[in-house]
Amino acid sequence: MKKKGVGMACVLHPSGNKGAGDPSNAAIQLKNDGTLVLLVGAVDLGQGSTTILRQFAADLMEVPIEHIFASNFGDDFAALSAGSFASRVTLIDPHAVENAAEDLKKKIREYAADLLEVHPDDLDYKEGKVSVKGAPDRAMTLAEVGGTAGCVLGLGAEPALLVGTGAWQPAPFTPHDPETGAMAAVGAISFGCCVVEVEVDTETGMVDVTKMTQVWEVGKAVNPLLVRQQITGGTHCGLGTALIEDSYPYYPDAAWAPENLGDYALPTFMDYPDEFLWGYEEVPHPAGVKGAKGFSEGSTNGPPPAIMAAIHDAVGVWIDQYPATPEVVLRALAAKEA
Amino acid sequence: MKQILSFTLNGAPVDVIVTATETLLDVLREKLGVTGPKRGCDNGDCGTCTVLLDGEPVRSCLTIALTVAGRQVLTVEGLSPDGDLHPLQKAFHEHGAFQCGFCTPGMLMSAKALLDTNPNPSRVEIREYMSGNLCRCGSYEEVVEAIQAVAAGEYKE
Amino acid sequence: MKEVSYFAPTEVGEAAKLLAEYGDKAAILAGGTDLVAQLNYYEVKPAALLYIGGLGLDYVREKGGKLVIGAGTTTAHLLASDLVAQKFPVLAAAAATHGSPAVRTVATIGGNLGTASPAGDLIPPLMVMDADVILASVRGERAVPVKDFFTGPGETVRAADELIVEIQVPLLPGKAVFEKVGRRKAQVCSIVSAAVRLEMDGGVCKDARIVLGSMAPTPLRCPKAEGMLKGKAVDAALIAKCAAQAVAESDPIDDQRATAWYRQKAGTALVGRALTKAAGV
Amino acid sequence: MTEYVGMAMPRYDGIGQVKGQTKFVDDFVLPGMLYAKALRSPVHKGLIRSVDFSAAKKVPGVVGFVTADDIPGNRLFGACGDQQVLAESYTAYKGEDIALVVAVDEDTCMEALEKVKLDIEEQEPVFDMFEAAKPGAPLVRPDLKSNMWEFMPGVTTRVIYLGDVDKGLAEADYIVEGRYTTGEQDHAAMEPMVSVAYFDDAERLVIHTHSQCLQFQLGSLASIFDLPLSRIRYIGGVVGGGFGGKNHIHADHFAGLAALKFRRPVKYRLSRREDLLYSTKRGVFILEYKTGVKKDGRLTANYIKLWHDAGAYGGFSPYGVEKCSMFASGPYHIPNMRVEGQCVFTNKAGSSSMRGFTIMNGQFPMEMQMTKVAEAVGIDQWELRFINAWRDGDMGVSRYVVRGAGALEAMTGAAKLAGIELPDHLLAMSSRGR
Repeated sequence: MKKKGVGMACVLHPSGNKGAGDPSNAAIQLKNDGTLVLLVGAVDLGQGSTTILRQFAADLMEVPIEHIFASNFGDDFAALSAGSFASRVTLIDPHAVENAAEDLKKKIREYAADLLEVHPDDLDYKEGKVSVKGAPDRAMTLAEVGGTAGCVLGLGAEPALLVGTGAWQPAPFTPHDPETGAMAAVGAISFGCCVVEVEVDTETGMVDVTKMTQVWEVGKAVNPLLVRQQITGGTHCGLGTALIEDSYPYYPDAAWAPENLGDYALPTFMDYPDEFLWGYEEVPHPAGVKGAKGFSEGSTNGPPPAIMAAIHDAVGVWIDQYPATPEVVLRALAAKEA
Repeated sequence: MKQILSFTLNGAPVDVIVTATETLLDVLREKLGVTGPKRGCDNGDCGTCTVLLDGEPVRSCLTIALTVAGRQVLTVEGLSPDGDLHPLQKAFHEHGAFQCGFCTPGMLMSAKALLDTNPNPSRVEIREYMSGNLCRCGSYEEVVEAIQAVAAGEYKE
Repeated sequence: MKEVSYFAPTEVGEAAKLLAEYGDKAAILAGGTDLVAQLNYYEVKPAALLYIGGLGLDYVREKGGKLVIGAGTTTAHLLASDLVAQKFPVLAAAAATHGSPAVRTVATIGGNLGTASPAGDLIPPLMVMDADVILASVRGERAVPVKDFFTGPGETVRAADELIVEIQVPLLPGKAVFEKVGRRKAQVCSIVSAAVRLEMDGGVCKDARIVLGSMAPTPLRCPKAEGMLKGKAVDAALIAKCAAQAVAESDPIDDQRATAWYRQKAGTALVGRALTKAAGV
Repeated sequence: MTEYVGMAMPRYDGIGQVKGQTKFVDDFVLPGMLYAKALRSPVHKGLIRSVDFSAAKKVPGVVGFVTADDIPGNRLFGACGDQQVLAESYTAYKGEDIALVVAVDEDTCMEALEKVKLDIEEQEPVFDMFEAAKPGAPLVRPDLKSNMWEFMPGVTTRVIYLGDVDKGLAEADYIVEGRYTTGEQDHAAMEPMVSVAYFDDAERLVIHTHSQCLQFQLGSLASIFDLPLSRIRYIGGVVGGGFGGKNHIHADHFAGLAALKFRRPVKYRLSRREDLLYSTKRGVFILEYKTGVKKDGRLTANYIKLWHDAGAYGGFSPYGVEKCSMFASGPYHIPNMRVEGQCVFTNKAGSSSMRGFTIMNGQFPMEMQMTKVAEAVGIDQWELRFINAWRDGDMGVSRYVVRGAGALEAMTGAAKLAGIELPDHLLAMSSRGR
């Protein structure tokens, strides 16, 4: 017999290392033609960190995004950054990009000030141009600044390497207080709510997730397409965790550990909820650039408790462990009957 | 025992020296430098190595190379020979139908095989057909949407 | 692995000669979905690969009241075949759960038999129809009932010089049903599977077959359970008893997919469901 | 000016991905490249008596072997600095790396591996963390004094508290108790672990990596290779899925060591089977909860005891116990909380960071508790969560002050999307204050 149930869960996810102390770095170089290269240390694992950091850089440098090439290829420079883990990049790296942009703009003003024969403080930077305050005609474009600094425009100009660098961390590392365990430094916390509908086959224990809704409060949705990907991705992982995946089926014993992706079964297209709804809310976070705080791992956290609550609603048993494999569900049902 | 294997790869004839136990995936990746098809499991479970053999999807990791003698193999590299993107490639990109992209070359080939045989698949038909291609980043929703968009004619060659 | 020979004969006779020469030192390669994975993981070390994809064994025909299926017929071919859909729909039902599309394009019915996994998806439907496996060798051909073909996991009565060339399926009357449960909903190896066929006359069962997959070292016929049905009016109570009996005839193990306890529980449910559908009660 | 932050746009590097042109680490095939495979412990716990390579050496195509004696620098690595790069005298989990065989291709490596004569004395392993925690239990590794991680010298329980949990439980009208187990999962990124290493024209060691955290791993690798940081070009940035699994070094150290020894390009990769069986995984937590609540639904106390199975080496597990503890009471204001966490070694592959790292292990039981609490009190579960959800200025167990709270907003949004009507008095609530 198939029985239906509904469940929900409200969960959190912190961004950044506990105790902080995890810096990120960025650099922006002005090329001779006025285009920009953004170097970041955040590794793009597919989450799209390079894409969003380029979006930040375009806004901060006030240039069309096509003028920015971005790289996370590591090598010598980028390896300075802590990396991509702990959902930290969207909270931390934009600050590094912001500092790098401010540094580059300062250097551009200083370099252009000599050429325009004014004090750097008398120059405005706006929309990819430096201009003298009150005299907008006395201006240089990024292409003119870059070309001059690279000695490809104008004869006899002083050469310069115009690279802005930036670094940032949420707070210096603080250890736990040995007595209370206190550790006040936390980067930011995001929040999610997951609502699930299931059908439980009471004779085989199979659980079918017929509908899932996940909404995350993300501070600022820097790129809604990628926000969606993080929610659908966490749903995949959370659903597998809740119902299917188990590296030690006879835990704590190590016997029968699955050794291929047929037995360590990941959810397939067919296991994904028949109906999936997603959404985000924005409460700008004071610690983030434009309120952004990251959340991406968090979407994994909601499905397991929401699914178990739905199973309970459907068949009246609590599955206090995951994964709720068909066997686990059937054993719980058998225990209830006994 | 080494033999010369001749087949058609992405429209062009290829001759390559192979052993009996080398798979099509081994030959493509290690000998011909065609690294679009990925090595994800060597066991037929993950689908990242999916290519089309005479138009049908196969696991190149489970295909003994010598068995493709005289046949047509299409990999992701052959989807857009002129540099223009295939409609599926465009749709996958714009719909965000991947994150890390490791499953994408196989996913695209399965999607092509699906639309070649069933130009207007339903949502459930897409999910059934694509169920042999795993994506750990969890882009299934986006893949379904991208395939639907191509089927609906939203992307032209 | 470098010294392995490769043969791609185009006639059964040629293949049989090679098998006579190499015996169990040759690995027979059809779709490769099991063999090549084993080669990739260095689990088998044959002296030769004998590729039988060129033997013309990919066919489905009706002949003399039987459905005759070439051993090289792919699962995808079975699924696309109108003959299978009309005459042997339970095979199509099982085929639809077999692997994934890119596996079904190459995996063959002969390979599913030869691999001899207790979880082989296509086997229970063949067994409920009393199908025969046709083996060919230089010594001639012989037919072996599928129910007698398996001797253990990965083991069959096929002699080292024999090749599975054909499956002959008597088109027995009645309704057959296939059920399967795995850890997920697609591309999954069965934890338990069951196929049944019931020939009904009114509400009375004239003939019955019950076969369990993944419940014993080989796919398993359950004769005592079948006997409970024959000549009886089939109702829910009898189905429940019969399902329990079928499982009592099995000998499941604990493994990475589930425990024997679960297999018994779910197996009982699957047999019950299949019988209910087949009996139309 | 166009504002790009907030705009939906496809991935910047997506065209290469859909064309199959993106170069993942395993896509690098270099002229003259050698391959390495690991000799692994066949037992869950063992003492290595001897390793004899003489027969393996004769296999045509074998170039040589790498053992711990070939390591120029640190022989230990990992976040806790306790993991053997290559086992010397003991192994602590099945599959632990003992040596590398290096050859012209992987087939040859595998043939040679079968001919290595490993004499290893199998010892009694311990898998159950409660057994491992008992005094007198067999030690997971010979270098341990006990199987319990010490957060500080002599301290095997990490205690974090706020308020007075006993008082809070005494004030409660209902106390809901539960015990939960969060199972073990694999990252199962579609790209298995792999690395390619070689020396460039300037004699710098180049490593193509799928690392998630170049900085940490570069430091660790430099200490293993005994090379200055500037002598290593660590090229990453294209990763076929990480999910936390690639926060550990799984391949770069071996490709690098083999390249150092043989001065040729080397690829080292794990088969999917090796990856599933022997790489790090999300470790098990077992958690006991005691949650106190007033009749009106206000939470008064949460008392949590948790145990984490670290596997054979520390890795990120002690950190994970603390991180789990800090957030295991969910997004709720609870005046009295206490968490006691322990981290236990067992003879399994090491535990690891994985998507939702240790947070999901705490959110799961807490949300189960919340649903049970709602049932016990007889209050709607949405209402229970709305009443207790964090507002700005609330404090977590480790005394962080909540800013930018958004649990109410997430719940309101989800209810609306899911078609669940919430009463007006809940919708009127704000995360900005209570």
